Amino acid sequence: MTTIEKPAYKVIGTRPIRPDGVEKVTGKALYGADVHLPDLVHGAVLRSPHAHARIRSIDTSAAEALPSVLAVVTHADLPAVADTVIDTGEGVTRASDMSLNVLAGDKALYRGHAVAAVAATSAHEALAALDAIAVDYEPLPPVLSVRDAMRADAPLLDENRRTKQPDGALSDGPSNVAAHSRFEGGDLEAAFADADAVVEREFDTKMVHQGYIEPHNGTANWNPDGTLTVWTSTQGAFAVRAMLAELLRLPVSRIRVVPMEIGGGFGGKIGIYLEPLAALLSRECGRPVQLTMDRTDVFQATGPTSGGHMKGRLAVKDGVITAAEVSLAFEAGAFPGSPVMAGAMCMLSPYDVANFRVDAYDVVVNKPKVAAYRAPGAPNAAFCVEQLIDELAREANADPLAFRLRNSAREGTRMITGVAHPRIGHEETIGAARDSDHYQSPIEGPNRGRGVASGFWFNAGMQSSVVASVNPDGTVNLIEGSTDIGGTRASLAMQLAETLGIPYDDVRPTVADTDSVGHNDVTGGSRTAYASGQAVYEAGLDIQRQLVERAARLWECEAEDVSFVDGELRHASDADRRLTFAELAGKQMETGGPLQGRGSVVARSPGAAYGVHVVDVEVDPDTGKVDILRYTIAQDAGTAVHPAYVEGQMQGGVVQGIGWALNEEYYYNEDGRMENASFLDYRMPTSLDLPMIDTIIVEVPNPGHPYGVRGVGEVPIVPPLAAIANAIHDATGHRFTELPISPRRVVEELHHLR
Amino acid sequence: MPMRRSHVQTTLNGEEIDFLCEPRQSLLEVLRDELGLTGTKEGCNNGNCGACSVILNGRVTNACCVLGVEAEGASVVTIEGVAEGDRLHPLQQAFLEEAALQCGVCTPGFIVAAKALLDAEPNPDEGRVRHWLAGNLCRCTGYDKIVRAVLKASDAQEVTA
Amino acid sequence: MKEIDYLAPASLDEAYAALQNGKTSAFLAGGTDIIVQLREGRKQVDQLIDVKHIPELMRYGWTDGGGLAIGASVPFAEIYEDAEIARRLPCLIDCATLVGGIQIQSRACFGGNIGNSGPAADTVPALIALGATLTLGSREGTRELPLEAFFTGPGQNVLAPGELIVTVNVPPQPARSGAFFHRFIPRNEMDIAVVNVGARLELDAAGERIAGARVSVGAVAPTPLFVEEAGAALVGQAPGEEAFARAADAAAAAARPITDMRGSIAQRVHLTRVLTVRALRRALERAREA
Amino acid sequence: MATVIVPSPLRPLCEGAATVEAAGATLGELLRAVDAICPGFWERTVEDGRVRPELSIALNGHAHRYGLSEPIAPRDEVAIVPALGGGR
Repeated sequence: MTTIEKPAYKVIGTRPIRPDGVEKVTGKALYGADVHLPDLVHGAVLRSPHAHARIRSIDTSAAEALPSVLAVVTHADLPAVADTVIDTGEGVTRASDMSLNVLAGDKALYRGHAVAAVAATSAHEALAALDAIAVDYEPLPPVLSVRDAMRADAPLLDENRRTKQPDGALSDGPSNVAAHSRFEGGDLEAAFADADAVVEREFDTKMVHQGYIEPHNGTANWNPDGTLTVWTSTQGAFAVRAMLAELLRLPVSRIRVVPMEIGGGFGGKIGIYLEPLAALLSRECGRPVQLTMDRTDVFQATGPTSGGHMKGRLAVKDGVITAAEVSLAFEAGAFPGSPVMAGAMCMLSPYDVANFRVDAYDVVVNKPKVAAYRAPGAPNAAFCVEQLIDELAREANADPLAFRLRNSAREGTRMITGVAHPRIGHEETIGAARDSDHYQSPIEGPNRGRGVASGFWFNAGMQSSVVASVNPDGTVNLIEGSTDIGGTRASLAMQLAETLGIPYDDVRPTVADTDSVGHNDVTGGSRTAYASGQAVYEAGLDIQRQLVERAARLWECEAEDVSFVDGELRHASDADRRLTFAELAGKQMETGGPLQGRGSVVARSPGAAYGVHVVDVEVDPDTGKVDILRYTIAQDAGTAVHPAYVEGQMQGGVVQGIGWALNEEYYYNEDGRMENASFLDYRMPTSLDLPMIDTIIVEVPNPGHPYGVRGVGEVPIVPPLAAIANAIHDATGHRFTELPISPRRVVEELHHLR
Repeated sequence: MPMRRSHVQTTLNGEEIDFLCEPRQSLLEVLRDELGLTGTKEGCNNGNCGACSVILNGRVTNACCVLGVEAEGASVVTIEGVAEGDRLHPLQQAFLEEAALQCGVCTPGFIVAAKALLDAEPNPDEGRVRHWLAGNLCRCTGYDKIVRAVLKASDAQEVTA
Repeated sequence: MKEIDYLAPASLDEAYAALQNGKTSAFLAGGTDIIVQLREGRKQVDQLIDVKHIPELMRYGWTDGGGLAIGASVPFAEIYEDAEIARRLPCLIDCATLVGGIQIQSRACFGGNIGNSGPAADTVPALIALGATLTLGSREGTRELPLEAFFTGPGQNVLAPGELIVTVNVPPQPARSGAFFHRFIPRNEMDIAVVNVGARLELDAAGERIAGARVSVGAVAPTPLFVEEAGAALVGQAPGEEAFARAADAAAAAARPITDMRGSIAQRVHLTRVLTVRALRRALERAREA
Repeated sequence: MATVIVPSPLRPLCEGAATVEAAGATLGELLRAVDAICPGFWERTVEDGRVRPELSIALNGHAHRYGLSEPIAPRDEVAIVPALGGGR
């Protein structure tokens, strides 16, 4: 562990058992699909078999006539929405697009697009009833890649869509390009003209899915008085509430969203799919309705992340990266909103590059509308830039880590947005990777190679609020509103225990529903341990202040004479006057009543995250199989609150990246049907495909957080695609520019079979 | 409307029970929807993720690929039957200590599958653990800590045995 | 899933009767294919006949001549946990340990893998290489046929209405022979074969020439292939890379694969060569150890 | 005077300048002051009394959806950057 100026913490940095652990290892924890309510009925969703079709009519009368059917809804049952944008925390979405995505309007825009929903007496009967709904489709030619979508003669998803151009103006003609943005700085042409070497390549990536194991679900009960309760597995109960209020035109206060345990999200469980349908069905049949997706639905009808096309040209002069010209075009899916801007803003952020031009195109295609996926946009963009940097290092005869260190961004370096970096840890992280046993050990043997890559992610701050109640026995109940996907109950309880100077076990955290705690933005953007942690810290300070006042009252002294140290109230001059936290907690009634701390923050300084990865691979040139022999990740965590869960985030992100690099892809036929929409053929890594993933936690504290915490969840997925491609190049001498680098691609390219 | 339902007698987590189910209902549906045992999870419903792992007549299998009616006369162990009263199984304890779960939805399947392994082979090595658990997908952890937890539990079993 | 009847006959006669009760039927053994096919609407039948209560289908044993008769529904796990089978027929273990993961192997069986008749079925090239036959039973009696003669197309076979697979018969293996099953998948487990190859080599008494050879390739045609040309290319040759390459060419020539999400035509033809050579190498090692 | 970093698409409004010096006690006043130097700047950055949803303000390096009433100190650096997520 690399540690810089780290204070001596008592709780932070330890590895206690998570509060929700026992329920999760015994099967008692309740996830969204585990909700059972009195009188609950089940539903099913009819989905478009076409990737692109005009919907001429939908006849639900036969289905409604079935004795088992209780309710049927289509887009016509949704109210007209206002032309507003909804900020879900990880991006903003136009309400009208969201409404058209949850139930198709006059067009089905991707295979799997919801067209109607049914509630029936059983899940089997609901599925059977879908056959009785007659939809008259006029199939249209689908557009399935950014390259096709950007052609002048491409079929249009929306005849009224114009391109928003860099100067803010709209294009004259309609287009599938929703937006074109540009970043420019320095003198690009002069830098290229003056370069020692220039490398230039094009790259292609495929749509991939977050692959959480729990399918989406939604259970809703709509009461006749217009109050709605929704139980769902979501990264953000408040975001779900805001979206439902907008889509259903209900006052926010009438909607209660109960966040159930969530079986993985990675960005894909921020948007809503089933919840509004369950609500409408419940309104119609007067009973609670549960909808769940099957795995095929999850692949075809939720939000994966973009594939795309990228072009990059980089220049080096005297070992310094002097110029970068990069163009990114990402698939947004059926509605605008790819993560192309995030990719554009991240990919050069590990470096100091004076001259640049970056173009970003947001392109609609007949595929599901993309959602966030762990550092959205950054892995794809790094796949392009970090491979070009590998080539530049070779051109400069430099060690790839030394080359990155030489060109590294540091505090004050300006990003392509013109914003200067605050204190960041890229240099320290490179150093940790370089000094690792892994990097210091030679790689030997035929067909083996080593690759490295860096990754950057902004991390998010946003809003969090918590309430902490002190009990008479000195224990504390912490009410928070951040979905716990990977141990944040523990990391928040630890920060409160640290602030109050009490044992971790004395803090009991609960994730509350939207009626029971103040607003919390989504668990996303790597923000929870950081931002909700800051709210917890504020709540702890609030309690501290009240304890000091109460002690002063008891001791009949001024508050200034009382200090709170190591969980104890102490009098400044009288050493005999001491009260432990628990002692004073036991005197609440006589010192002013129930003691509650409140923390409510807009966290503004998340502190960027950097990761540097080293990977060794072995390539079987005859079968094209790539085996990961060894993998080491070094990452700046600021301060690792619960190191085991920090390591877990690092390992999990790496392995998702390994899957993305080697096998995962949406495999479409020419009609726009995803042919591998199952865990059988959408090949996520299994335990047998991997070695242990070695982690090095670097700690360059974030000055914007009281304990120096930086978000850790997302950046680990950024470097693997490029690091593995660089390793495969090292092993084979061949540069793979298209993902996935599957056995098929490897044998076809190495043996010139295409 | 109730379909034709079959009467099934089975031993579930050591207890003799009976239930009614439609022939088309999987054992997974029966456990979750008829018997209220929701610890067994659905991840894919086609035998490719292991989230619904149960031990059926001593062998670990996917409850989504078994019909409820097939449980007649069988013995079924689910995640709810792994701990003994308030004493966690060494695997459960190891999963907690090693932080081998993040979202936790695959965890019941992993613990049930790993229990079947340790019941059959008390001292597996890392390779064997990875091979045995290849039918269980986890998307959060990268498997590192899961494999460590299973190895730790196997050591712990040895100590207590 | 549509409504369905479930029957669990306790004898072959009961099963034959159930097959002729006028309803469309499918067999339920391991359930790892059929339940999913019914659920996903890829197949529809009136009734499922659970064949796991029929004694003949649930036992296995060595025949007097040293062959192995395996009841169609014996789960793979029971087969590969048998040390005697592992010693005498390691090629069977090669394939039985590769079908799906542990959960699948607890229930899935040879009869199901064969009866499902997928072009990429993992047990089939291994069994063809071993010279296996099937015993099919019906009310009219039983018949036996070579495994390679069973398949007629993807998901299709010669099973007549009213007929079921009773046993899979692995004949006594020739002296000085060895067999190996090799599969290529993108991951290390859980995938359907891109290509799979079963190969058996039999050496002459001196151990210098190949006296007999059988090569079978899966996932490269509508049915698993028994490539007799590959065997013919080996017989009489000195075992080694030169002969193996010729066999691999013959196997590749017989392949007529498609491009799909699991692999491309070019990749599959290429892999047919690679896997045939690798399978033959390992078969040779086993033949030499035999 | 605060420094405003002008994103490349808005530089044509500012005669190509990458930075503009202007004074304002709040973010709103500052953007008005820039608008006086670079006509059209306000309309391109503000909508319905808020920073446009596709934009974010980085105040001294920290990007956030600041309100127009956010206090600005004389030596602050204010950059106009795209909002993360990129959705519209």
